[in-house]
Amino acid sequence: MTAEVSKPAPGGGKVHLTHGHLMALLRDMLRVRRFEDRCAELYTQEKIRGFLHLYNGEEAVTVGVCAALEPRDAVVATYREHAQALVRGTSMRAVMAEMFGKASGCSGGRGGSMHLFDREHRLYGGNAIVGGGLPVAVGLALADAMRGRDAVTACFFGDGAAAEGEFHESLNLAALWRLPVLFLCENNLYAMGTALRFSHASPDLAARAHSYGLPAESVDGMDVVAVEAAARRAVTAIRAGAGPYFLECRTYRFRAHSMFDAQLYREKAEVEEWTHRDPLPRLIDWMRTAGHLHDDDLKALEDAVATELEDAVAFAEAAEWEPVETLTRFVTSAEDRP
Amino acid sequence: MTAEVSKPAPGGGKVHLTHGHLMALLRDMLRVRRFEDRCAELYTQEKIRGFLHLYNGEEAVTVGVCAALEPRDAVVATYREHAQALVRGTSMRAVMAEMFGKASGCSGGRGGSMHLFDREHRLYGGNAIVGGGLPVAVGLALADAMRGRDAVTACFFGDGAAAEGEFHESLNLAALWRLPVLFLCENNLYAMGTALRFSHASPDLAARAHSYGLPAESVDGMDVVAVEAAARRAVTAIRAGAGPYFLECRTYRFRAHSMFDAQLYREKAEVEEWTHRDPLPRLIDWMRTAGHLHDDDLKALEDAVATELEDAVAFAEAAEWEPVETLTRFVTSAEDRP
Amino acid sequence: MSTQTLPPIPQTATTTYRECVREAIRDALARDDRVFLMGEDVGHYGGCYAVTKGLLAEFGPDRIRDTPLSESTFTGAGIGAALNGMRPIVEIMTVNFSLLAMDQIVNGAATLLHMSGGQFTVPLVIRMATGAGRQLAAQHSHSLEGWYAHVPGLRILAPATLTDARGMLWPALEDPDPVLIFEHVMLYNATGPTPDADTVKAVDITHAARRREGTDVALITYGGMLGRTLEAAEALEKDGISAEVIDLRVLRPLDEDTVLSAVRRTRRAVVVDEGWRSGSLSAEISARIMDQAFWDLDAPVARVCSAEVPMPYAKHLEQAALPSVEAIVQAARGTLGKGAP
Amino acid sequence: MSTQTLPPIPQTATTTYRECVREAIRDALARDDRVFLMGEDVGHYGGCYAVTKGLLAEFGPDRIRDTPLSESTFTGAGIGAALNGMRPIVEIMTVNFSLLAMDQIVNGAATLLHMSGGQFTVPLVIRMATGAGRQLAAQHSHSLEGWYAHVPGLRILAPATLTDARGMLWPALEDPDPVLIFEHVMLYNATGPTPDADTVKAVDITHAARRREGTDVALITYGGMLGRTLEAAEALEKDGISAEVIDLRVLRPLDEDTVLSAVRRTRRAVVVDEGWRSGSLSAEISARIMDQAFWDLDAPVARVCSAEVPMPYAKHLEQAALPSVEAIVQAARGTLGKGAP
Ligand SMILES: Cc1ncc(C[n+]2csc(CCOP(=O)(O)OP(=O)(O)O)c2C)c(N)n1
Ligand SMILES: Cc1ncc(C[n+]2csc(CCOP(=O)(O)OP(=O)(O)O)c2C)c(N)n1
Ligand SMILES: [Mg+2]
Ligand SMILES: [Mg+2]
Repeated sequence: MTAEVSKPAPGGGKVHLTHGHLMALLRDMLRVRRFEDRCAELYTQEKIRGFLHLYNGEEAVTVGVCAALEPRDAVVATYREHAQALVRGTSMRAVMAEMFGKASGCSGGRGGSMHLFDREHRLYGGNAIVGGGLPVAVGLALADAMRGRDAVTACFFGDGAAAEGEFHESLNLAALWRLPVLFLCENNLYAMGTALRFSHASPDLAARAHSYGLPAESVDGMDVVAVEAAARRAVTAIRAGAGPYFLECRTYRFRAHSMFDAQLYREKAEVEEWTHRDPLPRLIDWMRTAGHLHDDDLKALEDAVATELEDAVAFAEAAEWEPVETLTRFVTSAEDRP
Repeated sequence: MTAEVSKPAPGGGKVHLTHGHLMALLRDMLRVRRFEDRCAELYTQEKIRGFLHLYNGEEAVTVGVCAALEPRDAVVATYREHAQALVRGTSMRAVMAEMFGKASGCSGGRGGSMHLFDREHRLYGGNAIVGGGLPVAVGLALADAMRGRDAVTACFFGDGAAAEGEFHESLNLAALWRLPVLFLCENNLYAMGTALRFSHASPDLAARAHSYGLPAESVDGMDVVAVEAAARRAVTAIRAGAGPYFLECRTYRFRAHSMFDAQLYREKAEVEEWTHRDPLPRLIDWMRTAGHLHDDDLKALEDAVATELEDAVAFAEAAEWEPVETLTRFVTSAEDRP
Repeated sequence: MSTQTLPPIPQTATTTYRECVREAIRDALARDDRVFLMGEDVGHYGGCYAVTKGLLAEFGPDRIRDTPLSESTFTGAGIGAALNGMRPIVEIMTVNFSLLAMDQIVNGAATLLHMSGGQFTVPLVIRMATGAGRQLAAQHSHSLEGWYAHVPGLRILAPATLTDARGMLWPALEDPDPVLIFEHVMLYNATGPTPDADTVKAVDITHAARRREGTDVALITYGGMLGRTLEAAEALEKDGISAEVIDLRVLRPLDEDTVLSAVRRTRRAVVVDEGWRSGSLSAEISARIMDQAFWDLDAPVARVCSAEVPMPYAKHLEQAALPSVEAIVQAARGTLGKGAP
Repeated sequence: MSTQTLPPIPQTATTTYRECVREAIRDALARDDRVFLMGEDVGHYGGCYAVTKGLLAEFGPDRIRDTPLSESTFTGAGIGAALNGMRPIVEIMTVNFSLLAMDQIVNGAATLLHMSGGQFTVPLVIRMATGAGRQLAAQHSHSLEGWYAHVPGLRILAPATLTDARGMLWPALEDPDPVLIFEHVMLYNATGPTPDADTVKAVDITHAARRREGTDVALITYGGMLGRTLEAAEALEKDGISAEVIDLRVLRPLDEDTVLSAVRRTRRAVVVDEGWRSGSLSAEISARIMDQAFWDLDAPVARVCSAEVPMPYAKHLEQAALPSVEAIVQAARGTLGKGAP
């Protein structure tokens, strides 16, 4: 872990590295990792279908950011959003049931992996149009600003999305209107098979964002505490009325882009190199060294996660399908009025 | 005129302020100004219809830029593009006939004021979708680059257009592929009735462009020689293989946005102030002071322009309408094959 | 809704379509503080078709928001604001520019309720101008509202009268789902008696309207073509042909019953649609009649649409491209087996 | 065109639709050095549906261009390159994402020839995937090609067979005007005999094809629905009903003659279209038949389309939303006045 993160962050975004807090971070990192691995298996077993985008390697980004958010804050995510749902509070049962396409999934089985929604936890999707979430996040924040609500909208998107026109339009509009949006770029160096250097004339995404007049910084996205600290700085600034904030989280995706990907576009050695920076062992090692984690703690945590996961899979397996008769439900609200 | 413009521009873009060259610049400035004024009259007389966007006040931008271009270069412009057509070589007759909607107009009467085209002079429109020309310019330049042709594509657009997503996408793509595009922002401080400060979080458009890694500069768009010098620097750099270049020309539109505009959005005093910087008297005064212009030269020039203009109006008046039977011509090429 | 007192409806005897739209917006802004208006030049400029003139001064910049030229993002921001408790009215200058926002509307606004399994409604209203007639050529003149009428999850309105212009906005804002309102550019200057409060209140956003009764042929149209269609009906009357005129008003979901009952009575129909013929809404109307009233027809349904050409600038060409009164008359006569009068 | 020698067509006995598309692209790249391919992940990744695998290695990065995620701009760049002498093939991953480029296609590519009074042609080919069946839910599964078929100035192709997948690209590139090619996602794995060179050369981009002869009813379809429609025809055969199957192939301009002549012979027709029913291309087909073959019909034209719902993820719901073989059979029987078999 980097040194600066244990200091109070400028602007008040201090990370309290208590044992409990570290254990909570680790727990969420594990929940996401194990969930994703299990999804890969279930995909092979054809329990999960469609496009499945996994988050392995990137867990520290969502876990770190969400640690800096409050329940009243909103989240907009991409099609690679299992982590955001799980960490913000959607039950693993509801997420897994959604993967299975079951009625008790968090989107009623109509969304699938790419479209997780959870009104209770203010998760506004799950958007499979690259860049499509940014304008929506701007609007969510606009409503909060107009209503004088103290809420931040955290908007996740990839390095690839930053090439879309909506990136430009949304950063500009949020900055122009000083809206409480936390723009979170999950820079994993690839948009599908297109390396960042083939997407962006200028690879420094934080500098790009900065040119709109937003505060912008880059953080090591493989270091959950660094991410949390940066996110706290950002959230503190936003809540203080500074307008939007841009945070680039430098990370890496360990798995293929989706389940249909031969990964011809990157070298095994590069993947290998990044796995040495795996955020999960990194957190575990650091906690061990700092005396925050003992073998039996870890074992207990792993067991708890495994139990939660198997329960979720069993739940999803057993869950009901939405009857075909309700196919055209939720097209308009009127159809759902009795 | 600013002092530096008579010096050789860095990178070889030297403006040769010979008498002949200055007279040519003045002539084009006058042609555009008188043409625009006459169009306003003709609009009131209902000879010209549709949306009519005039260029008064901005003449130095197009005249200065085009002085730095060669015939082999391409131009992409907006709906405020009479100047580009006239200065690049489209005959005033053909432009005026287009305004009238006549068959001998440069777009066969099908385009009107917003859609001037001229294949011979490589004028690719006339685009009435704000920002819509930028991607097309990138493609024109891509073709030139792939074919190894030494041509620059000059792409004009407004400050308002710079807020569109395509601005971002196009600057990025042109910079990424190092394409020979000269991006010319005609910053007249307003997009219709929306002042720059209501459009852009960060008003420094050259800085915005610079963040893509393009060379970018701002120039006084009311000073034709300064514009030419800057454009020469840009064109020289582009021809040398530097990739795209961004030039912000700071200018002002003296007339309403179009003929339907009460101009409620700006103060008379502001307009007044800018008229003191009118590029036309400014050039005239400077040429006089420098001994490049005598009263009879100016008189002769004005007379020649008046003659050209009246000839164009008479031509347009007398020109034929396209017969209604040909309505669906030019929908696909096949329909025009005999 | 947090209802406030209504601003007085101006008691002038006559008004314009433009003023009706403006009054509808004013009314909504006054009635519900969750309503706000956002779009290009809606504020300082007063609206590109002068619809929103004066609203910035009356309601202030928080509720009348000039946006940058960023159609996709301000439309998407409307979705976000709607998701989060507001009732935004987004203005897109014309349907032509709405193509830049089409992804947000089609892949976003229209799908969110369903994709979220019913959790999130998007109570967003998008207004835009449509249509030709002002010599604005090929990038400002098309009638693409039929495309939006294809999309499940959207409600599509086309007010063709002053009363509808005045009355449709409020129920659109009350609809929990996204509603698109198309205002034909040639209607803004239309003048007529000021709609009274009761009539306005009675406006719904579910039914087509019978604008004229007739027995020989049903002329089915909407929006900017209503005027020409009524003119055609008058002309037919002089020839002894009694034409019924149906104004669709709601392009999605279509009020099939009103259309079919007219066709069943008259046994002949002409659809008049300013869109390009192939794949226009007129095709769907014809197909619905085919589906459900085939056996009631005494003649094939005729269509009068725009010529399939990007709209030319020159006035005579533009007018030649649009459905004319004569063409409507001719088509109607054709269904009765009569040639030109 | 600067014709080079053709690369050998692989002489394997069977091939896939995917390989046919790839061969068509290889062939075009080899034949004409003005041709290049540009789009997201066409190069290093090998194409999101693996269509372009190997092309980067074979033709290099100048001609196989991975673009940033900027649909509007790389499509517009295709227009510019086409205007300036190249023959670009732009790949947009799916029609759903093409909404981000719709302004460039509709307001740009389709209008330039006309707006310029015939000066500028846009010899651009845009390929995209369309359709459902892979559980990709509401933002990746829709069939919006009917929208593009509404636009004057565009040619719209829907290759449904291996031969068409192999043969349509070259004439599309030879067309001086913009051509959009829609490849249904469920066809990529379709397997069949490798089309031979003569058959490929004979492929045109103007005519519909009769895929099956029949006398009792004409089933009219295109693209991804051809398979199910042929299956339905087989099933009908077993019931003693002889169904003709017409594959539209070209969605704009429609080959009306082939459609009408089939309908005139069979006197009954069913249109099968994966688009949402209201406002789909099926409506235009039905309306054309209404316009021109009404008196030849013994029954109203029936339509079998997708349910009007954003495509749900769950497989059983997705399949329920799509036109099924049973629904086609039922509709065909309906036109013959027969109930369920
Ligand atoms: C508008 C659009 N274009 C293309 C795609 C196909 N696509 C899905 S994910 C993806 C890559 C996005 O990369 P990035 O934004 O970096 O996110 P990551 O997948 O790396 O998390 C692409 C091209 C899409 N879903 N939407
Ligand atoms: C995509 C699009 N949105 C809106 C418009 C309407 N419109 C025409 S010109 C204009 C202002 C553009 O301003 P700017 O780019 O600064 O150019 P200027 O008119 O000042 O030369 C607007 C909003 C349009 N034509 N296209
Ligand atoms: Mg990425
Ligand atoms: Mg401007």
